[in-house]
Amino acid sequence: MEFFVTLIQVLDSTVRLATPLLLACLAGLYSERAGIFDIGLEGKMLMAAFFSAAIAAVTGSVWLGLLAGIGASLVLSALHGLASITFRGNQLISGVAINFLASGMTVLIAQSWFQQGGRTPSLFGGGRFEPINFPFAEALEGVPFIGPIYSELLSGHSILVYVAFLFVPLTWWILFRTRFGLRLRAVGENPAAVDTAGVSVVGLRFAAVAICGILCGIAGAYLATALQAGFVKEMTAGRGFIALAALIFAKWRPWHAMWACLLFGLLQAIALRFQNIDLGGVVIPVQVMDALPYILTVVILAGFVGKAIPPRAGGEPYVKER
Amino acid sequence: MEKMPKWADVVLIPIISLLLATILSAIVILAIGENPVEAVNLMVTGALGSTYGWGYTLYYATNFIFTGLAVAVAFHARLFNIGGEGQAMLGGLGVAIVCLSVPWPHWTIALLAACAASMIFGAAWAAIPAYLQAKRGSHIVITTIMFNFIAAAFLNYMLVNVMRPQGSQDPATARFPEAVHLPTFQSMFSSAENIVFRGAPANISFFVAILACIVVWALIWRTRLGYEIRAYGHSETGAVYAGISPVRITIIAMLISGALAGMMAINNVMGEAERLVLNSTEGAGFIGIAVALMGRSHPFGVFLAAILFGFLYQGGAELALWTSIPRELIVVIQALVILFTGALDNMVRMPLEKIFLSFRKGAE
Amino acid sequence: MTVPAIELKGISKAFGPVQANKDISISVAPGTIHGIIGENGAGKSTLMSILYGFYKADKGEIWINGSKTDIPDSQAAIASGIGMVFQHFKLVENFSVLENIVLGAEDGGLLAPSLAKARKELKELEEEYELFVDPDKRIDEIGVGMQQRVEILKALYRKAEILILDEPTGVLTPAEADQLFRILDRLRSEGKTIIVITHKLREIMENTDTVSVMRRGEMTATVKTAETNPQELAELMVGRKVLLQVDKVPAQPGKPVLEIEKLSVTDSAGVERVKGIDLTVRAGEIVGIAGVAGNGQSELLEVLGGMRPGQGSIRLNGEPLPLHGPGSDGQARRAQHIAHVPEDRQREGLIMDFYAWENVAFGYHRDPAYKRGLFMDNAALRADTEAKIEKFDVRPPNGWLTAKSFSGGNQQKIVVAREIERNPDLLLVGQPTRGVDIGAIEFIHKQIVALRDQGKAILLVSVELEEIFSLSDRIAVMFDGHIMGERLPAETDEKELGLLMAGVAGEAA
Amino acid sequence: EPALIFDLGGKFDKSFNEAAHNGASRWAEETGGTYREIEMQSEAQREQALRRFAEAGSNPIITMGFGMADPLAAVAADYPDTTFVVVDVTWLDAPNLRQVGFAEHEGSYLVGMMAAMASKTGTVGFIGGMDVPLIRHFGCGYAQGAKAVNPDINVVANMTGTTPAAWNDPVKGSELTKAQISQGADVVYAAAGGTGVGVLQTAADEGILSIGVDSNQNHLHPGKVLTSMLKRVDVAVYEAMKAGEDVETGVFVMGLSEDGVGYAMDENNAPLVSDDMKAAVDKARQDIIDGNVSVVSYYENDSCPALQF
Ligand SMILES: Nc1ncnc2c1ncn2[C@@H]1O[C@H](COP(=O)(O)OP(=O)(O)OP(=O)(O)O)[C@@H](O)[C@H]1O
Ligand SMILES: Nc1ncnc2c1ncn2[C@@H]1O[C@H](COP(=O)(O)OP(=O)(O)OP(=O)(O)O)[C@@H](O)[C@H]1O
Ligand SMILES: [Mg+2]
Ligand SMILES: [Mg+2]
Repeated sequence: MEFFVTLIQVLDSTVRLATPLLLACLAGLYSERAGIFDIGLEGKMLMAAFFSAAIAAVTGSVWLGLLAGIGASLVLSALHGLASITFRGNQLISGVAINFLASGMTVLIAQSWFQQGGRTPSLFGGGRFEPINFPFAEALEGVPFIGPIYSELLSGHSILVYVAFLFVPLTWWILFRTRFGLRLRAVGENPAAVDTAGVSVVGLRFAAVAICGILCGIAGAYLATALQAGFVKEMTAGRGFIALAALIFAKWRPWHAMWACLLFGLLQAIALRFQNIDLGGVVIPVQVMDALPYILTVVILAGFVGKAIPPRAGGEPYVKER
Repeated sequence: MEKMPKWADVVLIPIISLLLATILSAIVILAIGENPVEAVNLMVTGALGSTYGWGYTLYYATNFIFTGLAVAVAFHARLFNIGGEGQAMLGGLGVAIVCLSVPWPHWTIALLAACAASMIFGAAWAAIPAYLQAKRGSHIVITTIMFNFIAAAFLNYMLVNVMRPQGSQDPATARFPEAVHLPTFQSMFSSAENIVFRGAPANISFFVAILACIVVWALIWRTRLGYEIRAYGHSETGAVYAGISPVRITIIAMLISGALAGMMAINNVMGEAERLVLNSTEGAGFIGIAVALMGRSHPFGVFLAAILFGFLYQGGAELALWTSIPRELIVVIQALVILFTGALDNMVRMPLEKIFLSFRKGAE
Repeated sequence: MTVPAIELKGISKAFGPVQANKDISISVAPGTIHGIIGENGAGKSTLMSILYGFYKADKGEIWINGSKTDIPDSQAAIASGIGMVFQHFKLVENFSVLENIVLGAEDGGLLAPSLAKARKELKELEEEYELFVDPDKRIDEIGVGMQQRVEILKALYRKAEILILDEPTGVLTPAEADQLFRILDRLRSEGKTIIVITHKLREIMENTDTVSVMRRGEMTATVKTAETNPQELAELMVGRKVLLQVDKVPAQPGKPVLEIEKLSVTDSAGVERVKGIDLTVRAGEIVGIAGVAGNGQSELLEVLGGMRPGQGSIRLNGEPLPLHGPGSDGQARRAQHIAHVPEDRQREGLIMDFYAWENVAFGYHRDPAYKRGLFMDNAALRADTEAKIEKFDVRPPNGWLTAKSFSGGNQQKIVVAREIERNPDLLLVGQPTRGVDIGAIEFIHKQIVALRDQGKAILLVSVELEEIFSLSDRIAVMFDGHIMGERLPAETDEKELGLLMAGVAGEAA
Repeated sequence: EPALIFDLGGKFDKSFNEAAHNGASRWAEETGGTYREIEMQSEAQREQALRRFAEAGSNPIITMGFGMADPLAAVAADYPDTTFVVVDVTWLDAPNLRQVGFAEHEGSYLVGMMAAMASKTGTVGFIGGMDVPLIRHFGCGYAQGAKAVNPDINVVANMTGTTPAAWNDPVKGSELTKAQISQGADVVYAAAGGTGVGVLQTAADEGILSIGVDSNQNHLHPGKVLTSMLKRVDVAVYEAMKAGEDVETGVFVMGLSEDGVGYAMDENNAPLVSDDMKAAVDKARQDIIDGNVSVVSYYENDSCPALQF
């Protein structure tokens, strides 16, 4: 029974930790499916985390904070679009620059705005996303097995968690059942085909990059206003990169992305909850657990889970005139 | 036909890009309510106004030369090594092991051994991403980022569980013995009545870095290996045609790159801290990217760009010390430099090409 | 007189320093087939891409059916009833045929109704024009001929009244090409206007109503097909009298130099491209390999040149050579005295950003002659370059220019000079004159024949039947990874080779 | 002009460094004096910062945390005319060094008692920052206090990490708190610098009590923070600045009797602390000062009688 309680706790924490990964991963999915690689997910999330917390702290409204976070992330998206679509620059370098820009700007602005050493004031009340409790969650708590699963694991998360998971079927539907999805996938495979079919490559790619910005914005806002109560510097802690790994693991497919993010979330939850793990005499040091998501990423990239073929036009600017 | 003369490509474009980055930085400083002129003033006096300031500027520059060269060599093979940070951390581990485990009679021998160790450790850390890129096509950008995180965890384990002296609370190694302390600029250039570079960490490694620039230059432009690296970097299909093995070049270029990044440790670990601490690299691995982009991957350009960033770093530290501008301003400037010299290169290039083209049309 | 379906007035277009189209005017009557011919790089594709809104002209006007029309992008072109089949197809490889046809011409936000409607209309179009394709197959599962049908259906589905085809027969066998022209004929009879770009004078003569000739970015003439002849067209194309045959003495084949047995090659995607072929090339002869592009010729050259591994056996002067692992890469092949003029000089044969003198060592950079101590002997290299530039008349004669600053013909001269001057036992040559003007073609052909006359073995791959005929002492035809047969040039004709190229087996060689 | 070097975690960690900041601001307000300050961003900067301030003539130079021990050992001798002050270090040997330590175990003992008295479940939690003897020292005193009230009490203890990053990891603090709650804890004590912000936040969200550390953190979540274990770093800094260049060197340890440690009472936690609780804790305080009760120090023992780490 105690094992079951711990399990539910760990899974509960998995859901919380997988949420920002999932949002960022889906963000990357839109962008990369359209042929724009984005290693700046991290930076966009960080910027969004800061602005959502800052605006929520100043206005006391988490919803305004969310909007601000999305807006900030969109600005960086626009920059990435400008560099990689309009000026056909190197998408990797642009992503690296955006990550640095976010990491520096957040602290700089936070310091000049709040003078709290690069953080925002703590959020409380309407400045944070509160957990949503499902109907009868309390009443069912006592029921064995089903009770904890319903009221601990499924109920009691912030609304953004549910939004993130709803985005999985929605993304699948958009991608494979709508005109926009068809064009989006086509532009990541062969932009010239889209262009000669009379559809604007630039427009589609900017749209994809904008959606990516919105989702990163939500991810950042979730970190600062739901998972935590305020911004601290570098609070994204590499999640953008893990989301990218999850995306490759998922081979750019929405449902698989969800499972990949849950796996990484689980690893993080285990690393957070347990220190040195004793496996019958062999002690796994905490550093190994901390590094495990990264190690796993490398293993995945090494193709031990089958070759992941990225969208064919990915990473290359669409150049008509050399 | 060339669209532009070469000097425009290697001099004019970087200068314009840098100018744009500077203007935006000034706007950022204004926006956080500080005076950019004063800030620049403070940075210049702090970083270049005294031998002390120069001692720091050159110390940082030494780090950046190594990491900048590392990124540049990889760039020549069209590999984007973001793993300089991790490779430099591992280089530090190699230096620490060498300095602590052998009773070296003199610093000169210790320096040679430390160079070798830092290169081997740094190269080893680059080897796995290199192998995965070459053989399995795993994207080197992501694997090297992952290896930075893994290096941090590994170093953490080594410092906390293995190398921390008994009873110390700090996750750091013991101090290195007196015998392996490297001569600093202070000891090298001071006379009895005139003490220069007092307390500054610049040390003999700076000259090792200059030597590294020369060696890398000769390697890339004068040897057959360099020829193959450049050829592969320009055209993979061409390399295959010429019998240049992409696998071999990818791995060799990354090993050299990792070794150069690792060598940074002789400066910051052996020359400055004289023990290995967590985070000893302080982001120099990433600055190497900006340095290589600015320096157009040429050792001489890398050298100049490294001095520039050394100045920015030391100036930025002075700002943090004497004003309320956080050190992160430097990260922002670095980001802007990468953005303009790297990603937005075409923004400057395309109009310039037009101008040169119309000049030529006019001349015809 | 009827209003022209298309009228272009004063179109100019520059790509950086290259003036691809210079003040071009042309007018096409409705319900006709109009041909455009011109050498490689003459600007044909550029002009048509401007008409289709793919590129934007720097200057000039486009008139459709008598009214001035602005065509800023392909959408506008489609709206004006223009459809285009590009030289390189614009299809999404991992989409189905149906998805490719619907892309950009959907009827609303949701896919399902669009796809259903397209399926129905496709059936009607197929039956009307006998353009049969399986709508649910993925593009990468069907052959190039089929892909071309998809492209044509794409245009028809968008109700194109004006259809542009850019070198449609380059990828087709002669039989497939005939079928294509039958379809075009039918479209014309329905009143549609068709523009066809091609290199092949025979196709022009047989199928078009009028023809325009382009040279070096300019439109040199537009004539009625019935009132001209191939010789005149060729002269208009090149700008001087042309010699269509290479002078050469009959070959004196000696002992076998290259012996290929049961050679198979699998490409990186795991598809078998060469399927157990046997072939011998003797000293002092040129063996030409004919075939439609994509039937394994490239892979054959690549294996012999050490660019990819293979299975089976090859012998050079009786010595077996490894086909994979050590001793099978490009360096090893050069050491084994095999030289290789690759099919694509820009992607393979040269490093476009290297100086000419650096390119002269490309592949031979580990030669001891270019070595001094630890370093490369750049002075020796530059001296060598000067000699080669002089001998092969490379223009401009400046070793300090990067490869990309030379024109296509001069780039090819640098490659040929490097390979031929090595004095190899076996020379592999792929598409030696693609994108090269007539003058340089003559020069390069002479060099190849001279090498043969020194008693060397030469294996030539070309998709141009004319080139095969004029150079080869023996012709082998490849289809689908097999050698369909060997013929002597004097004892065969284009027709027979065409059948072999289409996979219709003759008697075994 | 004095200088103050904050430890990693920054001067607004609401805890250890913020206490130092408060002490320095108080001195500046009272005297109108100015001081230089810098926040460490990474381990590698410690020595540089020391040298920079020393070169610039700052005196005394006040530094925070045991991480400064090693750099000080290297630097202090180079600047014999400068006096350095270090908080949380007591084992160095240098003539121009003022080393200030605190009897954290005594203060933690008192808040441990309060935790045990406030707990309804019989389980209380301890969340440490970086796993070093100093933090075990806190935890050990806390467990002894709790057991003094209720010998059967269950004390759950977790550390956040093994590096200085553990001082500033609110997410992990929050997750550990949730874990401890699931193990039945209804009072948690966070001795974890900035990480504690996450602990206190989660405790408040989940409706259990928490105990702050170093600074008075009762106001962070009024009515949800039982008390805070005060460590008068602010006093140490204030006094060092006030004494100026002539600040006395040597080793100083501040315990309950010197008011160097204690527990915080204010209007934010007044409703949570009954008169009985207060009386019991005050009595224990006096007993410790009088020597009637002795709290085992983890430092001296290298192990803890009341808690297994
Ligand atoms: N996208 C482009 N960017 C730059 N230059 C180009 C581009 N496309 C074509 N060119 C140049 O414009 C000129 C004309 O090219 P174009 O493709 O129109 O020739 P073409 O007549 O179709 O030749 P081919 O028979 O080889 O298809 C050439 O010099 C070519 O190098
Ligand atoms: N895509 C391109 N980008 C840059 N320069 C180009 C490009 N295509 C052609 N050029 C330049 O334009 C000039 C003319 O090239 P092109 O290949 O059309 O020459 P050409 O007249 O066909 O000569 P040749 O008969 O030798 O092939 C050359 O100097 C070449 O370097
Ligand atoms: Mg063409
Ligand atoms: Mg040409």
